[in-house]
Amino acid sequence: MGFLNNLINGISLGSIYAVIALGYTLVYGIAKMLNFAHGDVIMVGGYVIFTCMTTWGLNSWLSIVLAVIACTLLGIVIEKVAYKPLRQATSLAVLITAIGVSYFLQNIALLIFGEKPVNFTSVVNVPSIKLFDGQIVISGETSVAIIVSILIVVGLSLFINKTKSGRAMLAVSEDRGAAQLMGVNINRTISLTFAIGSGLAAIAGALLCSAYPTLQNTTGAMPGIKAFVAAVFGGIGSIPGAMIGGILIGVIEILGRAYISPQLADAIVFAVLILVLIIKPTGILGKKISEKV
Amino acid sequence: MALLEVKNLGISFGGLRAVDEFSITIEKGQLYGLIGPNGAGKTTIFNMLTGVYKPTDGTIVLDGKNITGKNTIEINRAGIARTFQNIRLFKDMTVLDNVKVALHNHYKYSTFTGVFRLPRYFKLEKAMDAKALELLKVFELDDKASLLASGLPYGDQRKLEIARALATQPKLLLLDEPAAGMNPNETAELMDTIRFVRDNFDMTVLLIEHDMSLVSGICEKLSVLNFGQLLCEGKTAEVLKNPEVITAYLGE
Amino acid sequence: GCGNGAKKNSDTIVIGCSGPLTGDAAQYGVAVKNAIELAVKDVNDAGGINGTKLSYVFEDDEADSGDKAVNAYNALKDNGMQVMVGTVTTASCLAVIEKTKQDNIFQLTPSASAQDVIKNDNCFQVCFTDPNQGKGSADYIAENKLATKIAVIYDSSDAYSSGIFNTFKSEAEAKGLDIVAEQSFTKDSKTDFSAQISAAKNAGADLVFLPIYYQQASLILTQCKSANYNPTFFGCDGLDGLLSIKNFDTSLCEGVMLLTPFAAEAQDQATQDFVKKYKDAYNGETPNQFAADAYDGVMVLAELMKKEGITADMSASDICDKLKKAISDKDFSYDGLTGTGMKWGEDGAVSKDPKAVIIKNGAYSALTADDIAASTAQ
Amino acid sequence: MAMLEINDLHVNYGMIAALKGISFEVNEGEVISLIGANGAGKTTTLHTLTGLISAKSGSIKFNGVELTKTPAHKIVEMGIAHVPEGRRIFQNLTVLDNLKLGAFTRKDKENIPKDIQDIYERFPRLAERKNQIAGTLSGGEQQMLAMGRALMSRPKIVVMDEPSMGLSPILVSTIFKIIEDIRKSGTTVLLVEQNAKKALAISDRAYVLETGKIVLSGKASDLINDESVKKAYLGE
Amino acid sequence: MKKEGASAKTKFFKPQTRKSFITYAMVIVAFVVMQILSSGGYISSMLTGLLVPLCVYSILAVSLNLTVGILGELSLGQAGFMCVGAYTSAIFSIVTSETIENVWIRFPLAILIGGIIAAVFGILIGIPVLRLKGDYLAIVTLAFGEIIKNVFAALYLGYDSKGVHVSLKSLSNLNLEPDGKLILNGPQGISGTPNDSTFIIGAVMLLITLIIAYNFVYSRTGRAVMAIRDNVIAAESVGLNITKYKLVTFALTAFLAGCAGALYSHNFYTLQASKFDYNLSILILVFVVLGGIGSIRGSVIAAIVLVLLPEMLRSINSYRMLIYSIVLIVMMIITSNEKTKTFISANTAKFKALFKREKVKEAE
Ligand SMILES: Nc1ncnc2c1ncn2[C@@H]1O[C@H](COP(=O)(O)OP(=O)(O)OP(=O)(O)O)[C@@H](O)[C@H]1O
Ligand SMILES: Nc1ncnc2c1ncn2[C@@H]1O[C@H](COP(=O)(O)OP(=O)(O)OP(=O)(O)O)[C@@H](O)[C@H]1O
Ligand SMILES: CC(C)C[C@H](N)C(=O)O
Ligand SMILES: [Mg+2]
Ligand SMILES: [Mg+2]
Repeated sequence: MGFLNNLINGISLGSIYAVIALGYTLVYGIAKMLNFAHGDVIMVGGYVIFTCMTTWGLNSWLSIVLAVIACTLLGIVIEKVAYKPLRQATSLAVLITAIGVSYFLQNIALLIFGEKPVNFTSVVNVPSIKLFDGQIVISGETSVAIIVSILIVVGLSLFINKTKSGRAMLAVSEDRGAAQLMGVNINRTISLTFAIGSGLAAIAGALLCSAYPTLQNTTGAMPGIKAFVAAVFGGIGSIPGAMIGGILIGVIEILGRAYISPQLADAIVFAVLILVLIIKPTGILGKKISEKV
Repeated sequence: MALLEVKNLGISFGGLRAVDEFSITIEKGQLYGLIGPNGAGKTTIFNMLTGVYKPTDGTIVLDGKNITGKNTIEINRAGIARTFQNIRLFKDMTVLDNVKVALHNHYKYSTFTGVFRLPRYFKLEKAMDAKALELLKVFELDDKASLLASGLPYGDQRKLEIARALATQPKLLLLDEPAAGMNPNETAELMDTIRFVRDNFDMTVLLIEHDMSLVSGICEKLSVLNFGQLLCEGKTAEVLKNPEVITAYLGE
Repeated sequence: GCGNGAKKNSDTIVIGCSGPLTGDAAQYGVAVKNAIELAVKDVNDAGGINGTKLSYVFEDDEADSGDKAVNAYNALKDNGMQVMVGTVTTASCLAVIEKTKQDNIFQLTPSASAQDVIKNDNCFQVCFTDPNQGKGSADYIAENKLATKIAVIYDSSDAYSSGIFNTFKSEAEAKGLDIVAEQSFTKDSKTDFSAQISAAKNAGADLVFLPIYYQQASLILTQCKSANYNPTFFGCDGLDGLLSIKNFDTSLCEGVMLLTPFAAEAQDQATQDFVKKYKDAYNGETPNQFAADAYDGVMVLAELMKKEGITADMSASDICDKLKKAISDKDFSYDGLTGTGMKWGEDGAVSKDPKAVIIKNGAYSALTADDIAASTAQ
Repeated sequence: MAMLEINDLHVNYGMIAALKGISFEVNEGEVISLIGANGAGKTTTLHTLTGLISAKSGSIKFNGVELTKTPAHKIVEMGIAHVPEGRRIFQNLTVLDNLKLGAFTRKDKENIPKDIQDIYERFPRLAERKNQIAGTLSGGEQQMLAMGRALMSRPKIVVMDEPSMGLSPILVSTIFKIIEDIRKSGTTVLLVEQNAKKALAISDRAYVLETGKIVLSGKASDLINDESVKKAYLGE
Repeated sequence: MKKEGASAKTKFFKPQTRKSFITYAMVIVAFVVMQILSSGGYISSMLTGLLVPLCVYSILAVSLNLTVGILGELSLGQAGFMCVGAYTSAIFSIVTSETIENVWIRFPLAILIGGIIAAVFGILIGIPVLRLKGDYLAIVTLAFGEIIKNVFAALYLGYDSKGVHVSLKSLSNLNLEPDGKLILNGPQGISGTPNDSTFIIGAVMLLITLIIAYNFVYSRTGRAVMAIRDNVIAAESVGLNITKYKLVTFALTAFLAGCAGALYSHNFYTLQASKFDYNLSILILVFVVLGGIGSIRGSVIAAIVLVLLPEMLRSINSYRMLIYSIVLIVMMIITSNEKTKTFISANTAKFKALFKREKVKEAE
């Protein structure tokens, strides 16, 4: 029973990581950049929802929609201002710029919303599921997070494989120059990628802050890193991989904490990550890209 | 004794039998051509000879030494060097350094010697510079020694790749389409260079080429590959008259 | 001591403090900064130090334990600091205590609570020392027989939290308390407590000791509720602030007990005045215990300075020599927000009484025997 | 009016001038060759034409529209397809996906499958390998794919950068036949080739490029007999 | 063209030698200037306090540049190696502070020990990890750094008459006798490290690091490493042992980072492992990238500018980090955008040409 409980706790933490990792992996896969600011867009999404619900008293659906819109716009603006001038630059240069953007978002949020953490009202009003006379509880947030992450996986996969914009994304991720020669609008496609990625970040923000109802300007940083780990774990660029990676990281973290050592739980997660990558250097679902000589 | 003896070499990719039962014998000092339609498996053979791919069947013997299944580094040390169909230079390094890298295993000093610049460092670096410049001169690249490799025109890049391969002091040189992207004049020059290398460096050369002027101009013997299998082999002039070769490869 | 070529504002006595204004721990730094500002204003309004005005400088140290803390300290010195009311966190404090010692600057930290912070003779604390809190908590639980099986959830990456835990543990063992679950978390994973909670629950703990800050505590309370687990919660001063979390369902805090010198909801006049002033000045924010500690710190200093006749043109070192003696003077005591009759020994630690309080009907109230009976009956 | 008019085009790579003011024109239905030694600037010309690099000065007019200010993806929509040097196929996608991406700008979805069949007929090898990951194709196969992919957009003009590079003699002939087919079907061709003899044989007119400048131009049939061209580019 | 090549050969220094000597000279001049200023009391306490950390960050940036710029692999574990060096050297100094009283013996030993143990860690992590590429390697190095940080933060270590005690759980699990000496106190870290670091030692270490880095790059090994960066398959084809050279670079980077860690830890009395988190690794990466990947001098300059910047911005307190982030983004865009890059290089070329002409005139 205890084990089952821990497993469920792991899955619920993991499903949140999964939603964040999905946005991460999308942007990485297509724009070929590690968007270190992704976690901070999540934080912005959280604050938008908080402001809508708590300060303005809007209902949760409307708040989420507004947050998605706000983050989508934010994603587009960030891309235009900070990343677009660096199209020709090395991916490292873009990575550092993303770090700059991350600092920027954190500090602007500090100025606007203050340094004090606020308590977040859950946007989820799905009842929790109680099993075995309440010995095992699956919270509403968990069920929603799992369902949402599955929906996103399916939705994104369909979008990329079935729509024209999706195919443009594939082409851009392969070879930008060649994609241009096919008539793909690179800037528009990358913008769209950021828009979707940031929209997903808003949803991730809603779920993260509902499950762990506290919000401050650094809220997104650590989950962002963990989700990055999850995305790599699952095979970066792979959409189902991000989901699987997220859930596994969550489960390992919780089981490590419960059965080995709470102090070293993070170390255990990272150690498992290293082990997995040594055995499978491109992550669980990452495809091995062999270079023809 | 032959320099290279390959027997029944074979490899598959998934369901595709890319090379099957391929044998070839090359004598020391020969200029040998490997031709065949696109996708016949020529580059794949080079990849097996150099350890990039591990053959599933067959044996490769170089100068009496069995090198089947060895890795690229061991094979290079055993004496095979190559160029690549899609040029692979050290782009962000100078032309000179591209060659000096290849001298690596012949001018040895330790990292410690290098970092603390012991006398041996200066002695060997000087010798390497001289040797590298000498090689570059053969390819008329010596006055471009301090340019970045990526800035060279295509034809020069091909030449630099050959110079780099030679710098590893091989017994057998494999050239994968050395004339691709060159115009007839440049090709003619290249033919002279290859002959020069063979004569002055005691080199044995196996090359893949689609440019018939080069093939008929310098190759003494040819093997023709089709669908991974040997179609025929023999003296150049004879092979090029073979009707099977004409239908499969040459056309007209 | 290196060149003190800093600009020295000769007509005020300059108090310096450093703490985190950015980063994860910014809330603590900002609270202390606000309180210092308030206190300096109050002192000056009441006539300053025998007519000389106080002023303060505050630098961001990001709660760093290395160069950033030292940079902040040096910036304070360059800005003419004569006395230090800082730093805010233990991490930064440990990085600068040897510097203040070398420079002979009097240091009174409002909130850095580790024992090592006060090991030098020029360093004093307003807050409790962590080990004291740990010991105090264990004693209180044992004496009042609050529980038989205890679980602890603490932050193993935090000096404050693990400091309390370490002494709590040894004292609990000495007092025969049974710690059935020792659970920790770290700075990097401080939102999900499901594993710790289920360990405590499975071990059958009827009291969970939380030597941590309120922010994590609020999450633990929420998560315990959704895990159907209702033990007694017992904490230290870090838990103060629970009731003032914006938008937090405070009914979850009902019955939480804590040992703290300050509670913003306490009904005494001094606290009420302070809380009101603070709220007015800072957008209705409720001050936490560190703000109160800092306010007390400045007030204590002002009191001592008046007594010693400190003036603006004195060197930091001279001031230090005077204040050091004055504060540990047996006859000196101070009644403040965080305690009455506060006294300091030469070791630098404060002696004041913690109040045991319980959250009832959304407010703090003194813990009574009835409350204890009620909670153990559960 | 010519279909494509290039006027005094200058292009720089950083500090290096690759094109130093070239002008030429291509009329509808023509096959035009650009020949020149390594590094003469042929590839640079084509890249500028299709917007992959931007010009320093000068103009490129396609049916009267200025291309130097048009983004690359718009240029494709206007009917220019590019078979790039080094092929630039999508390495990790299948042959079929590559062909489909070739038709990216097309609005007439219903005709795409038929066109794919046409390409397969022209290059039977691609039909055999349609589900293979393109990066593992042999060099020649990749070249076929690059040409097929370009034709999928039903362009008005195809610019080809050394399409015969690395192909077997039989395929080289095929490629040149295909180029003739393409022109017969009404598509204009701008061809860059090292194989000058073959290129001139099927071209209407040609331009000779040397270190970023056009040094010679005229009817292909004249150039093929020009002594200096013979000496420099035909190896005779 | 030919002429120039010939005259280059007759020059006394190779261009790379000149480049490195200019850098050494810059460091020495900076050191002397700071020394003179500080002995005259002209610089603020803040700047004085920053001198050693500036050396530390410069060393870290230069050493990371070997992995990122020369080997071409993204490593986010620099803080981990620094942590190992900082802790082990500090432990050594604390334990031996009574037996080896001479600082000039003890401190260099401590630095070496810190560096060597960090290098051992570098090799340990390097062996399994070098199969990985790009971002996978980056995440693994990040993970490694976090593991180190977490383990050190959980580590209690002390010794008494019964020997050495270690615990990963809590102070009381250590079972230290009352007379024992506690060295590592979990999250509270290490305290009582002798303050042996001085600006002179820092500057000398920086100089040595620069010499090592430059000489490494322009040696047989450095060339091999760069070849691996540019094209692994071709590097194998000319017989380079990929694993060996990757490991050598990794170990050297770790060694220097460990030495920097030692310099760092001996600049403070106390140190906590939480300092060495991924943010620090990222910060150092920022120095490397902003200074120009592969440019050793650039790393030093970027490290100095970016460490000083937030300190200079102190007067605007709450906007400090905001401005810092904006400056970072803008600097990145300016230094990496194609257009601005061409613009800058065109103008510096003009400037240099101008300068040269004047020199020629002078000579005449
Ligand atoms: N790594 C691989 N995976 C799958 N198939 C491969 C791989 N490498 C080569 N092939 C296939 O093996 C066959 C032979 O390829 P190879 O590159 O040897 O041809 P080639 O004779 O060099 O042709 P070309 O003259 O066009 O370069 C081709 O059909 C190619 O698609
Ligand atoms: N990306 C680049 N950076 C710098 N210089 C370049 C770049 N690309 C080309 N060049 C230079 O510009 C000039 C023209 O090159 P271009 O590729 O257009 O020649 P080309 O005529 O196509 O030659 P080839 O027959 O070798 O393909 C050459 O001197 C070349 O070195
Ligand atoms: C302000 C608080 C977070 C400080 C804490 N008591 C410490 O010692 O670090
Ligand atoms: Mg081939
Ligand atoms: Mg070209």
